[in-house]
Amino acid sequence: MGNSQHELQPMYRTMYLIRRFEEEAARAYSLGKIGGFLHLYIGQEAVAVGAEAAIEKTDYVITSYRDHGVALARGSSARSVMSELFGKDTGLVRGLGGSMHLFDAEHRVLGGHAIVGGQLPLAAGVAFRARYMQERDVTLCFLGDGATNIGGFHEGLSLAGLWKLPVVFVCENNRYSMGTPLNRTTPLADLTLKAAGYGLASDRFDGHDVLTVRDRMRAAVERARDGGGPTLVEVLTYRFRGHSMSDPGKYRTAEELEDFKRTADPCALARKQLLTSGVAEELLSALEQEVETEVMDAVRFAEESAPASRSSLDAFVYAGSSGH
Amino acid sequence: MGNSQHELQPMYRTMYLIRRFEEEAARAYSLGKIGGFLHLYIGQEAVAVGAEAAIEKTDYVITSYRDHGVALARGSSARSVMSELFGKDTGLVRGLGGSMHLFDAEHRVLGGHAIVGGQLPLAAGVAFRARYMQERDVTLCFLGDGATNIGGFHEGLSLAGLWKLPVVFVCENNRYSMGTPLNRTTPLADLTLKAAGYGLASDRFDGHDVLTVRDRMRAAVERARDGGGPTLVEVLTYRFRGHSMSDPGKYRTAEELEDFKRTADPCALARKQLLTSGVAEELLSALEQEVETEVMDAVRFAEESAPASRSSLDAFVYAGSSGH
Amino acid sequence: MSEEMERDDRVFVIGEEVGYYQGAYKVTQGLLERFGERRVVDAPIAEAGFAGLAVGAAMVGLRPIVEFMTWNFSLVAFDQIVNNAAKMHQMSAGQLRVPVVFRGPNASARQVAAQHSHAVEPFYCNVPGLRVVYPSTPRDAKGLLKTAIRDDSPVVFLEGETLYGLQGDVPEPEADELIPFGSAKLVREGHHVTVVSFGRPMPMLTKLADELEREGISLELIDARSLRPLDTATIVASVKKTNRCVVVHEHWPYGGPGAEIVDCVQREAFDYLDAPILRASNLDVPMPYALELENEVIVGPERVRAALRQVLYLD
Amino acid sequence: MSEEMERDDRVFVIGEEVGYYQGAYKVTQGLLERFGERRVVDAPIAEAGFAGLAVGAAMVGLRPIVEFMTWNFSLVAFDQIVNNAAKMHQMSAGQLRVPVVFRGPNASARQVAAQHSHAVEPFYCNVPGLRVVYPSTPRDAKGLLKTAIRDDSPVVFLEGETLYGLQGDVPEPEADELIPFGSAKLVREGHHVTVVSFGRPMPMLTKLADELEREGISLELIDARSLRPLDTATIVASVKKTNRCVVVHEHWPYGGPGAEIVDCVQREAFDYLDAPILRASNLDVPMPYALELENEVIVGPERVRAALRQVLYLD
Ligand SMILES: Cc1ncc(C[n+]2csc(CCOP(=O)(O)OP(=O)(O)O)c2C)c(N)n1
Ligand SMILES: Cc1ncc(C[n+]2csc(CCOP(=O)(O)OP(=O)(O)O)c2C)c(N)n1
Ligand SMILES: [Mg+2]
Ligand SMILES: [Mg+2]
Repeated sequence: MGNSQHELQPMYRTMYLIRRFEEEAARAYSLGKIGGFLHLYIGQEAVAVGAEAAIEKTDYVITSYRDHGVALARGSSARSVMSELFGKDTGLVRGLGGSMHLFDAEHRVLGGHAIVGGQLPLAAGVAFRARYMQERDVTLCFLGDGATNIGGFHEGLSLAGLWKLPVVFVCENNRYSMGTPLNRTTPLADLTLKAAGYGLASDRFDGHDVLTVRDRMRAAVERARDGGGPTLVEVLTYRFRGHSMSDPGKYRTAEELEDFKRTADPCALARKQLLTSGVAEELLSALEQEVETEVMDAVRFAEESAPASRSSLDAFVYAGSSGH
Repeated sequence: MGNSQHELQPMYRTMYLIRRFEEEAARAYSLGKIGGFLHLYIGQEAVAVGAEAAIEKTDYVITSYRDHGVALARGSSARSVMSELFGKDTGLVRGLGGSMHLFDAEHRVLGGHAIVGGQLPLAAGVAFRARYMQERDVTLCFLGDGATNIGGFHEGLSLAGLWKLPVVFVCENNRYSMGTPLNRTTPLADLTLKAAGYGLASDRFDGHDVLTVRDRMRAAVERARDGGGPTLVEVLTYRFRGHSMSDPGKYRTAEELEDFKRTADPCALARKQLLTSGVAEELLSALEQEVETEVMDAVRFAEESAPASRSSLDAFVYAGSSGH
Repeated sequence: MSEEMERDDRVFVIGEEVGYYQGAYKVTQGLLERFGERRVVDAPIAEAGFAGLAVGAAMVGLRPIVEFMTWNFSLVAFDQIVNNAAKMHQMSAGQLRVPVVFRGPNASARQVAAQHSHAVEPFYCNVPGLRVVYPSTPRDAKGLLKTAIRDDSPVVFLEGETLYGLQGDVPEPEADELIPFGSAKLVREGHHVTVVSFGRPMPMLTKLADELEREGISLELIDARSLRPLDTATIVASVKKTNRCVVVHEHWPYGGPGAEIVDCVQREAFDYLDAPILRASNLDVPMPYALELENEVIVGPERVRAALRQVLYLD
Repeated sequence: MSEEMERDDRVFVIGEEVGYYQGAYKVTQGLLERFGERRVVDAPIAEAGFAGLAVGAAMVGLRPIVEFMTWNFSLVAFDQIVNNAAKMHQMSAGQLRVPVVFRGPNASARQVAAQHSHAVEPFYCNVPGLRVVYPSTPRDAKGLLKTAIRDDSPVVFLEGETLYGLQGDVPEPEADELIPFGSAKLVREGHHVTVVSFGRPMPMLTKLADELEREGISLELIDARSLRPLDTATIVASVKKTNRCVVVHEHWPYGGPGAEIVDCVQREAFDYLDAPILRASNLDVPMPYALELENEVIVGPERVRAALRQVLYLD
């Protein structure tokens, strides 16, 4: 078994965890146990997991509302994420944030942001701190293809480029922003054409193969870490579900979707690679069974947890004073 | 006398009018007859005048707070502009707007906007209307080099590029945004590198020679008019005065300023060209005398005009209903 | 909307997913088929851009309707609305007009948490140059929307997301019923206390009024519906009759139309008041996700009852 | 500012022209020489960008002071302040803190017209998660700024541009005098009527109080100075004594802290009021450029006098 296969196995596990976690979340949503918006990451798992493999635990990650995959990849427990979706006191943010606002300071997950483009200036700020403190942490900032038209994108990239901040902007191009295909939101076929306008390096690649993602991300991350400035990375991916649970997805054809599922399912691809490289089917089944147990445990835990506490309502509006 | 010299003469007249108009405005400002901010265009005259020569009277122009030159180039009378600066009822906008908000619907001057970058989406909208009505009007939108980092720039260019709107964005790169030189606001040496990120055409040239400005602008304007989409034009220029009247200008050296005045004064350049091409000194003096009279008349008119009217305060808050 | 688009070719709709997707909340359903891409314009995610584009188009004669997918997203376009839409008419001394309608759902859509649950009326009501309306019934929505589209000033048109489901009597197209700005609606006569509200809490208050009726308390219920301008005459006349007033709103307590109504009532009906004017509102916290907590935050019948008991000195 | 920067290396200043230019209004004069480019950061014109950057930096432990060249330009950063700065602590259930001070001059700078003359307190006061202060003297400014910098929540710090010139007693660095949020200042005792104000109108009111004293009218003058939280106790106690109240403010009349103060006084001092509470404020129009018109719009002593005469029933 080759070295990269050795590394692929835990990555496959995490991707499969995200997949199964979200399938159960979707089920819970239809049962009314989860409310609000639920944006699934299914189909895009290789991006978060490959990116995670390219950074250190001490690096920072920040993303949009489509954040379950990122949190789980970072190491947030399935229990705490599921409980959050269920609006429980044991949730990552005590039921205050729900699906769109996952924060896990311990694992350096800095949200979960629901205003398109709003997280990009924040990411520049997190990276600014590393420079200010002369530390070597890198910040990964995920965004959607649809986020590239908004002011926050521009201003975040402008500042990061000007000050050469250690941040990597990872644009997950899943070809749609909600119901609108990319060719109706931009005249560009290649979003990295924007990078030169900010003095940023760029890279663009297919994001279905988790090892490719890891390797290409590594280059951008190391560039940032070594003071080479930020990179705009465009990862071509696809979401297998609707924009959110309330989206019937009529804007794309069944064939297109089936095609991607058949040829570009990151979980299936990784599994096949593992098998090809000699990992035993039994080993994978055992691992999948483990994930199954973890996810079902998370659902049970979430169900049985105490509801969000009334005291959380006022407790976090103001932080008080500790600046002295 | 060649054809282009024939055309140059009125352009020189307008540039000289702007120059003398603003010198008198500056004087009135120091006498306390003009208040608020006063951003002079001196040094940049060739841009507005050259651009004006490249468009039709029926085209639209919109700009920032540095708007005297644009309004005068379009044909707003020196009297009405000076009166506006004096805050008089005879001013272009009845003393409501002052220096930063010149509007002249008759001459299709659509402002005078004081929030950096705010006019770019407006310009896209004006151009949107031409497309909607299938008319051939082009919109010129002026902006500063400092405006290229703000969200309004990005969103205005994104929409214009996506819908191929008939607009030309004219970035007047005078090398400073207030007290900050360009190299401290962007890592780019060439701002047109941004154009490709929006699918826009671009052009970049020196803006001290008014005929160059006219010719290069013409290409962009005709492209817009013929459905070829918007262009980002960067015009290299220089302001001879402070950012506004309250700016001592300590951020640049006296040598730099003198250098530009000596080698790149658009009025002096045009005058020299006219003389070289055989226009008589007497003719130019006569023309300058005419301008002198026009400007002094404008000052007198402004001084003698009735102050802004109390009734203007409420008259223009709401427009009433005429949509049926 | 479609009646007005039929009537006037200068009217067009622009926003995210208003066309092919038929509107995130289906408000623009069918418009694309009827009016085509020219007049039903799907915009990229660039609210400041397309709000500003609409203002620009209006400056030269078009009459755009801007849909914000929700009003939350108007905050990135705040400058365009406050500085350009609201002021262009004044800055140009009347040379330009900005007949833009900004519309979309306002306030919590249920369990969408802190960044997606704004009630924005306190922001926009403060700004001269804007009109702000917030209808609570389909009939009012239609009549006020027609007025808004035909008005030459920018209008902030707030819709209650959870009110979209409401069925209601709507006038036929031929009726062409317009409801003027600045007219509140006396929803229900009563004599013990005046309750003034607008937008989303209205159905809850109607139900509560029924209940209280049975308990012997008679509410006079007023739907302000037009927040700027505010119909102070109708409100003050009612309070002069009942001598008591409670204002109910979903926006955060500090300031806003809630406080403005109180200010105006105490000023104009001072000698008639038998008790301080109270407000029942959402709690002063960012909106939480969990259902129980959200229910706690959003103003409900219990909080209104408590305020009513207090002004009626029943406690 | 420099005292706090000296004390805590995590504190830095960011904004347009704060460094080499020494601040558009010279508030940051000398800071660059003293603390260097690392801690005095000239930003490009990208308010949403650098406000958001400051929030991000604060989320991971820095303590930024963001200078808006004027508060007008905060409108393009509105979403970052309202949705990110104000809510991050709550959305993260207390895991993250956002100790950012947003500061800059507020309200008209004289003759800068409609887009440059906003009094923004009605916008920011509405938002839970933010603190809003608006000092009117150098001593208060210093004491409140220190509190703001040391506070772990985002603070909107409003400065009166025309107050920068004011000379005043300021405590020595060693004194390290902090003024807590939520404490109003009784500027002057009196017994006929309570006048509540904040920020820019304060010097005018002090002068007016002197004049009125000579005319036999005794004002009790309160500087609210902290708008969120508001020190209602001090205000209400005063009105209970004088039985009359006028609120003076430069923001537009609709809503805002002006209306909020009225609401609170009528609620808590209802039985003590001998007259309706009145407000004297700027007119409800976009700010005009011409000096005479601007003077008409901005609240001045005449408008305050008229309100006072009315609540004292002198007309
Ligand atoms: C400023 C803003 N405008 C609109 C929305 C509503 N909205 C949420 S997600 C979304 C589409 C985003 O598409 P993309 O950036 O491609 O990300 P994806 O959902 O595909 O991951 C829209 C329009 C929002 N959240 N914020
Ligand atoms: C959003 C915003 N931020 C800040 C300002 C203050 N300001 C006015 S002009 C200016 C500099 C603009 O520079 P540039 O775009 O290069 O134009 P120039 O003045 O050189 O013509 C600044 C910072 C503003 N008006 N609007
Ligand atoms: Mg997408
Ligand atoms: Mg410049």
